[in-house]
Amino acid sequence: QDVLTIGVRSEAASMDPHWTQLSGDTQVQEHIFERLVGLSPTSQPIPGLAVSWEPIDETTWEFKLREGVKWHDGEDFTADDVIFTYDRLRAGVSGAPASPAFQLEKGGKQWMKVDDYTVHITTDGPYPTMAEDLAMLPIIAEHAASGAEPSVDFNTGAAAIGTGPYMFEEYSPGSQITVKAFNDYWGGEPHWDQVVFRPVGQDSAHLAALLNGDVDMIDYPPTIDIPQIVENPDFTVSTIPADRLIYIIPGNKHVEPFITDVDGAPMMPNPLRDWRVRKALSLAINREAIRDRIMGGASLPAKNIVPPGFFGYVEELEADPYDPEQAQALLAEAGYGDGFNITLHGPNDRYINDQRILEAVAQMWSRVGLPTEVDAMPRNVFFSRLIRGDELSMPGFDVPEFSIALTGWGTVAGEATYTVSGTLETYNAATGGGNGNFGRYSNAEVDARSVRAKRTIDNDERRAILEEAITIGMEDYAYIPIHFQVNQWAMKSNLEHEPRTNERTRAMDVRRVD
Amino acid sequence: MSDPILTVKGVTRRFGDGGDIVARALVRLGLIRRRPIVTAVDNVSFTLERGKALGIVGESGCGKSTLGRMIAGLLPPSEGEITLDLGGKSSRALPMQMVFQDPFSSLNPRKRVRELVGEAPRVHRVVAPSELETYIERLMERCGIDPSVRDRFAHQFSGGQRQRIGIARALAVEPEILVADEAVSALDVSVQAQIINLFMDLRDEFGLTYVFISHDLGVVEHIADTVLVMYLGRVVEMGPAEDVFARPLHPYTRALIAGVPRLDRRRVTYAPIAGDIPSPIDPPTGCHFHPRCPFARDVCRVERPETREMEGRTVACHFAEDIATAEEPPAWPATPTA
Amino acid sequence: MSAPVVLEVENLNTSFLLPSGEVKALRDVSFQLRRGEILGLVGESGSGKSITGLSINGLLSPPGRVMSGSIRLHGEEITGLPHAAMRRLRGAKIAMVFQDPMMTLNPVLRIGVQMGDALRAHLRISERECRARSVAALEEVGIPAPEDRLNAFPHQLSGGMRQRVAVAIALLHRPDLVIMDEPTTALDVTIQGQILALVQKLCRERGTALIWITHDLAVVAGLAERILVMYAGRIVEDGAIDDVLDTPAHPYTSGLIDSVPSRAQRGQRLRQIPGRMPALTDLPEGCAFRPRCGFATEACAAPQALRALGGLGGRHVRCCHPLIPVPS
Amino acid sequence: MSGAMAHAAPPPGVWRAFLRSPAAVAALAVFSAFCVVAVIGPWIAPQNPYDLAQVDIMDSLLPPGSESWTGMPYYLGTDGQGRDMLSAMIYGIRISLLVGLASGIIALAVGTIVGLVAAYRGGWVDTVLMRIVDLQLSFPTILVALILLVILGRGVDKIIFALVVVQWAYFARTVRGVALVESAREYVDAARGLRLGALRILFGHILPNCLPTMLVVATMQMAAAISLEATLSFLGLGLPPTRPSLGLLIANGFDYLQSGRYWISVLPGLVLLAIIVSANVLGDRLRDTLNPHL
Amino acid sequence: MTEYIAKRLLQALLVLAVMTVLVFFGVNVIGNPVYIFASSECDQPCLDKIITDLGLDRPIWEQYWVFVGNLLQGDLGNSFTHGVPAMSLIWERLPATLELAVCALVIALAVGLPLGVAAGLRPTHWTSRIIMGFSMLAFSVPVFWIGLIMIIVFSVTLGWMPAVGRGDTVEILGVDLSLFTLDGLHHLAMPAFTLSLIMMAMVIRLTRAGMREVLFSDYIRFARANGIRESRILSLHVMRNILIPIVTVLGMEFGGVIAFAVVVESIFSWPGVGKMLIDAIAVLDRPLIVAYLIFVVIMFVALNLLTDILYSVLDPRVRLGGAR
Ligand SMILES: Nc1ncnc2c1ncn2[C@@H]1O[C@H](COP(=O)(O)OP(=O)(O)OP(=O)(O)O)[C@@H](O)[C@H]1O
Ligand SMILES: Nc1ncnc2c1ncn2[C@@H]1O[C@H](COP(=O)(O)OP(=O)(O)OP(=O)(O)O)[C@@H](O)[C@H]1O
Ligand SMILES: [Mg+2]
Ligand SMILES: [Mg+2]
Ligand code: NI
Repeated sequence: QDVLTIGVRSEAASMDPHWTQLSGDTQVQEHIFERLVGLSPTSQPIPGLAVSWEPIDETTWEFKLREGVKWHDGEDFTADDVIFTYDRLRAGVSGAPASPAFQLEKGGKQWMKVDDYTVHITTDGPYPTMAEDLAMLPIIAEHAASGAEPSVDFNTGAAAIGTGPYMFEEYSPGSQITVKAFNDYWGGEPHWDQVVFRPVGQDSAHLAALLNGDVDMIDYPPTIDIPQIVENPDFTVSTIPADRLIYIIPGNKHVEPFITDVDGAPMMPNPLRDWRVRKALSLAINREAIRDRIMGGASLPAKNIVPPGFFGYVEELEADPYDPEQAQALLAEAGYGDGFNITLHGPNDRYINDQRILEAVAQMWSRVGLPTEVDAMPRNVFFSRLIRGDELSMPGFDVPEFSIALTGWGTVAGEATYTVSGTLETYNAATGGGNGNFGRYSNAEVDARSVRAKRTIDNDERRAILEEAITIGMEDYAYIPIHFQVNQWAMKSNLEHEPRTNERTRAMDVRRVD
Repeated sequence: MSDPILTVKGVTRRFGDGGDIVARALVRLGLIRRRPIVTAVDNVSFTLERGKALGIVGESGCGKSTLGRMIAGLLPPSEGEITLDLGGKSSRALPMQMVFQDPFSSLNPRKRVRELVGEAPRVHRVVAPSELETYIERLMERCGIDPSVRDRFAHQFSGGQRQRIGIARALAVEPEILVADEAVSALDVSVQAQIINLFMDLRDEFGLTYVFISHDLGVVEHIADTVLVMYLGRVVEMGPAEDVFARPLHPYTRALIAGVPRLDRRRVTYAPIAGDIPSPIDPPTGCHFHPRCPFARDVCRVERPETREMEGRTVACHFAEDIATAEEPPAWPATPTA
Repeated sequence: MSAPVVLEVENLNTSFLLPSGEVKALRDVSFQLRRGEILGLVGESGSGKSITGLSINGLLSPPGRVMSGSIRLHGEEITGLPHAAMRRLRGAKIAMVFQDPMMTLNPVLRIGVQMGDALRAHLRISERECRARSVAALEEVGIPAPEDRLNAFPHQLSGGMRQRVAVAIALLHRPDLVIMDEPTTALDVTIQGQILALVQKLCRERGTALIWITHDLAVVAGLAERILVMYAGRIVEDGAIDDVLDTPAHPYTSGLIDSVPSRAQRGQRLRQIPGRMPALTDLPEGCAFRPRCGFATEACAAPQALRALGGLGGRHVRCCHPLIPVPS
Repeated sequence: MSGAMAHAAPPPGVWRAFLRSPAAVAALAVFSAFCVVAVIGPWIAPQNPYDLAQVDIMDSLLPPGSESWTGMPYYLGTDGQGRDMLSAMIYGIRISLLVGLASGIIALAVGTIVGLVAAYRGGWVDTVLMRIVDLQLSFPTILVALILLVILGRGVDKIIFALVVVQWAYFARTVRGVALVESAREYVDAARGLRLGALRILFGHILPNCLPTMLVVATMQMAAAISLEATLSFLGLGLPPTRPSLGLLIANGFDYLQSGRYWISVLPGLVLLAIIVSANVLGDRLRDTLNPHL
Repeated sequence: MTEYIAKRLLQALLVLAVMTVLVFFGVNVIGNPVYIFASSECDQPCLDKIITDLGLDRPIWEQYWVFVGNLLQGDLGNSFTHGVPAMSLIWERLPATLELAVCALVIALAVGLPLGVAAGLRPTHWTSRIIMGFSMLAFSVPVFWIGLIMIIVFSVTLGWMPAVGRGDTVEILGVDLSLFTLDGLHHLAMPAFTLSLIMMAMVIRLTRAGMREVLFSDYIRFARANGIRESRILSLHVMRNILIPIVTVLGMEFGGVIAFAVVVESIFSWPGVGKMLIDAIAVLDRPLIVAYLIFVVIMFVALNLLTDILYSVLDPRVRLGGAR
């Protein structure tokens, strides 16, 4: 029996792949369920349950399904299962707090079975990111899941029948989740007979579990302890830049409550609306210091919105250098030579070392004459206030509460279209544009390009449009990027791991090297 | 010549009435039994004349303290009324005060003597604030405490001295009646004598009226003009102290007096009253005393003897006449031990 | 001529060694007790009555200690006996009953358990035998339905019954000497009578020697044959009951007797002893009663010896000017 | 009659009684030293750790005895943000003491009033108040802290409020227990017999006699408050990270322990320990001294 | 007795009602769980749809009434995160917590009682001072600190103990327990000890105080006067009396211990209800939080009742109902 025990930071809450999209859930589900389109380690689309796909006209994509794929209970996988999955999501998974059904709404997708191994998907207009979207939609078995109660029947295993390399074995909440090898997997026999996922919460305990052999591998090893692990011959670390950008969102309201002048009174106009001020803020941040002192070397200072290797990465955009003098000069030029007070908000349990980054940034801003306070809070509080915090907010007119806040954005699909649309486009509840634009940044030139990108199927053309949009937005300091996180895993040195940009920890990527 | 200051009429006190809503609902639903009701004091009436001392005696749990506390106004009676007739001198703030049994727990351990004695007169403005100090000093002196110790705490005194402080505290509000509940029981004989003397001096000086509660018959006999003997909440006999002690009419009184150890009774062969004191929760029927009474007959078991006047006192016994005339009391039924 | 001596106490000195100094609780206490004799030990609170009892029984808890003197039981020295030997004496030869019947029995153990423990402390007997003996003992002290009582907890018994149970436990092993420390003080008059009758009978029948500690002279008058008056850790007077009560020799004894309200002086002021017993830590030189004594003279400042007054059963007083003539 | 005077010694000075115990004197010395440090902290600390402009991330994680590039010595090293540990601890003592004392005192006051009223009034008042106490006690601290964090925001005053909300119930329960015993004593009857007002009896007579117990509970709860604040900070619900208390320093420093940077967590830990232990010794001793019977 | 229990239950119901209101509104104030669950690509209509799905768009009092209606039918709702009935999650994870708490209790008694007795027998001896000092420390040092130090010392440095998790379990009477496997015990040791410290401190203090009081009581003196052996006096006569306050206090504090288990469980990743609560709070899983709290209130009430009953068993003087 070859068993792999993985210590994970967040536990999977459900085995129903349409229940949430929390990465703690999906990474375990990925062992059991597959998608039509898979993702390479750098999140680029690769064949999954579909062997190929291509647009057959402006509004139709054709997907050819893989033949000879078996469900874990021995049944054959066909287009009926795909359509069943589509129908289930369309109808809505009742009670699911975050089902991926919205991926279907985008572009108004309609799925049709052509034959047992062909599926057509039509959209309202040209839809370029079809493959990326489908990489988010796990396919479930019609014979096992029809009539099943969402989540409940999956957690017992009754409906948790997939096509993936591992089969559901046991789910005991809080304690562990076990999957075992599915030897009829179309991709060949899995490396491990059994894989155990153990939630280990607190940082020190997390590392301790690896060091004393409770688990073979952990995700998110504490960055502070990385050098120590690397030095230890019994352990090794795998590393890859992540798709997650950590950045600071300046608010664009006319008056911001947490930006005050030296007397503590709100300022009119809001200095953050001046791009020179935003640039000064960026120049005042010492990204190398953050990388070396806080992230244990594991971060990628950036001015981009997607990491290198992703569709839409702009080679020319380089992280701002640390230049406090120029920052002060810019501030003086903008008329804020005397400085102003800032309260910087952010989460303290969401991103790697988030609170420490907040403190460091506050230090650096204070040093250029902008006294900065930090208010870090648990994510359950933070995100509600970030997204819809203001008391005056009502549906459709949500006003973020914070004046300037640190947050992160993961480009899960490996493609920048929705990152541009989500973070740079002007907020518009109706079209869904700018749904992550919590500073309410608005720039018509960016908007025009973003909208165009969303309907351009041709990859080269789209790439060019996206790069333009990104360059305009970033040179305007729509927000202040700090770095891309770097994903790290620590494991026993007899293991070899192929890391992934999208933070998922999968047994498929791990093998023994003896 | 009769000058009653205190009139107690048909006073009854019960403890543990029906309970709250929940309890009553449960009783009604038949889920629990009704709570036992203790009749601690049962239909007691008497009058007390100004300047006289009433002694209340009886065994533990017979309701002496309850009666005393009702007289002192610390406990409202369930039935009946207690009236004070203060004559012309009704200006006094608190005509009724109590001296407690335990000189240790009845003095707040965290207060100095000055506060213990002086707080009430200050609050009730018995004296002008400027005169308070001298007032306290005078009182302390009067009760036999050196005024120089007025800044000490109660624990720095002996039991007798504490009792004096308690008395000074009670006198500080110029009461007319002093209820002394076992006020000397906790004291040594020699100290007890000092306090008894103090009580008598104060009576002579201030014309105080006393309600003197004690289980020590010797003390009551010494100090009281009238005695009231209680048994399980009821008055069994009441009358002038001399008469009662000389010739008890009720068999219980008789047993009580006979059983008291006295200095002049040497090498007695004890032949005590039989049986234990019955429980007040479930008192015997008829005459409460009948299970222990050598004179008991059938009627005693069923019929409650009413109090009646006899030879200038009240007594509650069906056969008081027989007992009064019986020269030699019939032998007490031997205790199982004797 | 008289019964054999059970207990001899000679020059017993007991102290409490406190950080603030030595508290001499007993000083030169000497007396004898014969078989079947009832001795009344009286005195004010704090005069050392209980300490006398505890010293004899070896139950002084630290910092209390017997400093010197001898206690002999049937002529055998028992001061300084090792713990185990002393334990074997307690309950078997010397028994003790305490004041508060509410507190002498362990509130959380059944009567049967407590009696059984006391029995098996000195005997190896079966459970059944144990029960049988307990029942017998309870019957003896007049407890109705003793079988059931064994399963009762102390709080289910009345005060008088509890004290009777305590007496029964103390007498389980038919000890030669019983010390009763104010066993009736907390009881009602009629119940006190019951206990007195019981103790009286048992001592007579068995010839047990009894020390009855009390501050109530009247109780002693009715019960004891001899009386021993203590003041501030010293014996100030001892003698036959009639002699001492009728013609007290020590001014303190006399004052004590006068303090008891009596029929003769109804309604009059009592004769009281002024002041109070001095603290044991600052006793005056010589006679400790000196500051309160109406007869005190210079001579009282000298150390006082216990002087024999002659008379039946031997009578002693510790006073330099006793109220009755001293035979020379 | 004059012979009946008390022989009792004059009341021994509370101080003298107190000073008789060497442990108490040591505790007093330690505790007052910390109090002094807390008060004069801003003037003696080499750095103002709250002024972020003075803190340099480039100096982070230096061991004790290092120097900054400006030549300023870091006697006790620096933490993960480059804060001078000595200064951070001096300021941390300030906050921890303030939090412990303030929340302890306020919670004590609230709990005392509730407990006294419940005990003295009895009946339904008692029932209602005690059920509120039950409610409070079964409410998880973390949830209370979280809710309050959202409603009130962050800050020392807010955390004090949160701790008061969490802790008053303990005091109420204790005080009620003691007050029940006390109000059954005869001196309360005596006071009622003298027709003193309910408030006067409650606060003038019963309360002083509950003090010894309250004192002990208060010192323990003060310690508990400090450690609870640390726990809340550890869970990310406590004070703002740029104004660390001792507890927050300990909690933050923990992440560095496994890599051998002991000073960030252990040094404030020792200080916290010293404060708590000395406070407890003081409380115990004070109770003994205040007891008129000893 | 019946009256007493009826009253307690009635009051418990009231407490429960108030509690649910507080929690309902409190959790609502903290934030909206949807913002935590939703992926960043989920735009406004998508968010609104989820909010509607979960019924979070309705006024809070309306949500409350729906909740109460369901509650009266015995339905506490499904967990947002897990999608399964909240109560079943609690039942699933309760054994782990109870196991931990009970073991902590046993450790506290097993260590605390002897130490307390030792300290009570010789109150001025230096060993007693050390014991009392220890109890003071155990009381005041933050639990999380002790837990983490233990992990670093025993799991990492020495490597003796597993750092996290519960270890092997065996099913006994339908409940998974780790108490009966070696591996399970191995995992249980550190968290149970950490959790026991506060109780242990309490037991030491109570035992010592009890010893001081009981040792000088008349009934112990009487037992000695009857020649009963010292060992017997200590183990029966004294101990029975000391246990009374200990049992009462521990009984009342046991609920608090389970509450404190939150911290210990999250440090040692112990799969109990405490860890579940932390996780639930982190994502504002309201049905789960409310269910947990309802459960806690019921447990508190049950514990108090049990304590009272135990109290009346241990102390025959007490009759239920009259006690309060
Ligand atoms: N607050 C109360 N609640 C219930 N029952 C009470 C209360 N106070 C007194 N009783 C009961 O009333 C009866 C009379 O009590 P009381 O204290 O008056 O007796 P007593 O004659 O003073 O006895 P003692 O000599 O022991 O002081 C007793 O049976 C007692 O149990
Ligand atoms: N533990 C102790 N520490 C110090 N002194 C003590 C201690 N116990 C008793 N004493 C002293 O011993 C003296 C005698 O005490 P004892 O108990 O024998 O008095 P008593 O005559 O029995 O009084 P009471 O009638 O009150 O029972 C007391 O005055 C007291 O000062
Ligand atoms: Mg009474
Ligand atoms: Mg005594
Ligand atoms: Ni003389």
